[in-house]
Amino acid sequence: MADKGTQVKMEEINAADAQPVTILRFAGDITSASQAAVLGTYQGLAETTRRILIDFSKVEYLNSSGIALVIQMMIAANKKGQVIQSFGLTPHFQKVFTMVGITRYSKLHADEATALGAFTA
Amino acid sequence: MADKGTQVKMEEINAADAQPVTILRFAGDITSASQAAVLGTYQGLAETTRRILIDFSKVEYLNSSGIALVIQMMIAANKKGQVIQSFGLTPHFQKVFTMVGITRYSKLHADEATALGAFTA
Amino acid sequence: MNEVVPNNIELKLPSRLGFEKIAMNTAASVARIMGFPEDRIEDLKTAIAEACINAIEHGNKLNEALLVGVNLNMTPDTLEVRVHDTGTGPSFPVEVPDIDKKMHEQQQPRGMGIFLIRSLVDEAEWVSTPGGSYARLLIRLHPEPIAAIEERD
Amino acid sequence: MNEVVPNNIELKLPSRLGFEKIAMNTAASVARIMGFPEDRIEDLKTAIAEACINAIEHGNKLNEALLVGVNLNMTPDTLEVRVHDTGTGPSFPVEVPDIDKKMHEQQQPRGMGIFLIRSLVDEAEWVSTPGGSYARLLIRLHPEPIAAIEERD
Ligand SMILES: Nc1ncnc2c1ncn2[C@@H]1O[C@H](COP(=O)(O)OP(=O)(O)O)[C@@H](O)[C@H]1O
Ligand SMILES: Nc1ncnc2c1ncn2[C@@H]1O[C@H](COP(=O)(O)OP(=O)(O)O)[C@@H](O)[C@H]1O
Repeated sequence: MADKGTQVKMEEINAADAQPVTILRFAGDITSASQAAVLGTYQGLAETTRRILIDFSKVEYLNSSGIALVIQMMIAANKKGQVIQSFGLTPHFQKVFTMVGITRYSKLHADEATALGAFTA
Repeated sequence: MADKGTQVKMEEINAADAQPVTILRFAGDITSASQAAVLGTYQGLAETTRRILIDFSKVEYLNSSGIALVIQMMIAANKKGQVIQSFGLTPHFQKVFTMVGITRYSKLHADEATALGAFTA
Repeated sequence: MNEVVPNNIELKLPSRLGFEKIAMNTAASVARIMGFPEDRIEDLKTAIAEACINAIEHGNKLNEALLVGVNLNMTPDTLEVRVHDTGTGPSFPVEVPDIDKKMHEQQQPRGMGIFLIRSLVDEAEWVSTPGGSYARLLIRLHPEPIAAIEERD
Repeated sequence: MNEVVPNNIELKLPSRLGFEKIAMNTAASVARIMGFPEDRIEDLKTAIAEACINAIEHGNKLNEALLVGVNLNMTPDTLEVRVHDTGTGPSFPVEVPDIDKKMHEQQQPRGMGIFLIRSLVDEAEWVSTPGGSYARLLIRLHPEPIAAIEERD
């Protein structure tokens, strides 16, 4: 009886200034069951990682426990001086992230290009 | 407590051979509550109507009572020598229409252009 | 963990046409959690909608004060759905829909629900009980592959 | 037609994390039939999911043999949802989430469910009863327009 769970794909690209950006593309659900997919994936990133782009566009269901994992990732990134940009949240979850205050620490962008551009702005 | 119900839009266009085609674009649900939208709309068509194109692409929910209304429209059209082509059914409802045998009396096309072309083929 | 009904989901609806969509979407959600492919979920949705419509219309005779009960029972390999009403159930045999007869007005245009249910699920049966009747539908997560069936020929 | 519960829909789920999605989709289906706009349905979905997660996790302590009951009551203007568990309910006040505290690890990252429920629905309350506890959420089909509220200032 297996739910699709959380899927995550990692990609490395370069921003306009030729500096690398690590993209984490999430799909499926982000819930309390997503610890490994969110924090495990984050912890597996190279120590040299400075820029992280989160793609939420394929996420179907997100709850407060999932948002807590995103916050934990943001805390860890903050400590290492990494910058996180994200995009692809539905208008509803943009609203929820704003209610919770996440937007004060990481901007939500309309699309991938804008989010990527924000690293070099 | 109002459901969106059945919506229907009527359009008149000309096929490649310059003969008129009446398009009925359904949206929402087609159920036992759709009698007026399906049969009423059909009965309101001009007596001169020879070709009817049914657009199912915006239909969200279709049940056996709704399919029965489509069959009633086909019976009436058959009597008047009118030709019906249709398109826009999801793969699931293409299967259902095929199970029920409707496809033996009215072809289901992949898209509007193909369905329109079938009048002059 | 516990053998007592932990895989049973229950839904109760007043007998109002249109409410079959609620049962349909509840069941779709359960089937999605179980990992059924989307085309199979579509089959299940139509089958459950038709069973609910029959329960509302024929079983409970559109009396909104009578409830339709939908039971969803999950096993690792199957989803079994029971749609309960307070009536006596269909009397078999029911006429099989015949599109030629329908088009020639030798058969009423309706009468496709039971046929569709039977065509769309892996098992279907109708059971009358002292307190009412129910349709039992079952879909399998791993249906016997066609090759295995062909080999038996 | 009949005054007795014809507008009440009931759903019962085993207490398993993930099953809140079933309640969420059942409620969304009801709200859609009632004519709620899609953004309001999204609000309701998140609120109900959070209430169910709390009922599963805190109320029924993840014991799958205990059921979560979801009652959906429709009136012409409102949808009222009660999410029942067998626990004693939250003890108020609950800490309001503060992102600055969370980011500085002065508050645990979790603890946003009740805050989100309150923010997303028109009314929310938590009630303890002898047999358990429930969260009661209400959304209005025609909420008082902002202009009307501003006029009162
Ligand atoms: N739950 C039920 N209770 C009583 N009779 C039923 C029930 N379901 C089906 N029937 C009977 O079986 C017949 C065939 O049902 P169905 O194939 O669904 O077509 P339709 O509902 O369009 O008539 C119905 O007309 C009805 O007489
Ligand atoms: N149904 C419930 N039964 C018992 N306690 C609850 C219930 N719902 C919430 N609580 C309590 O309220 C606290 C805050 O809940 P919430 O804001 O949803 O955040 P979280 O569940 O992430 O802790 C929970 O930690 C729990 O102690």
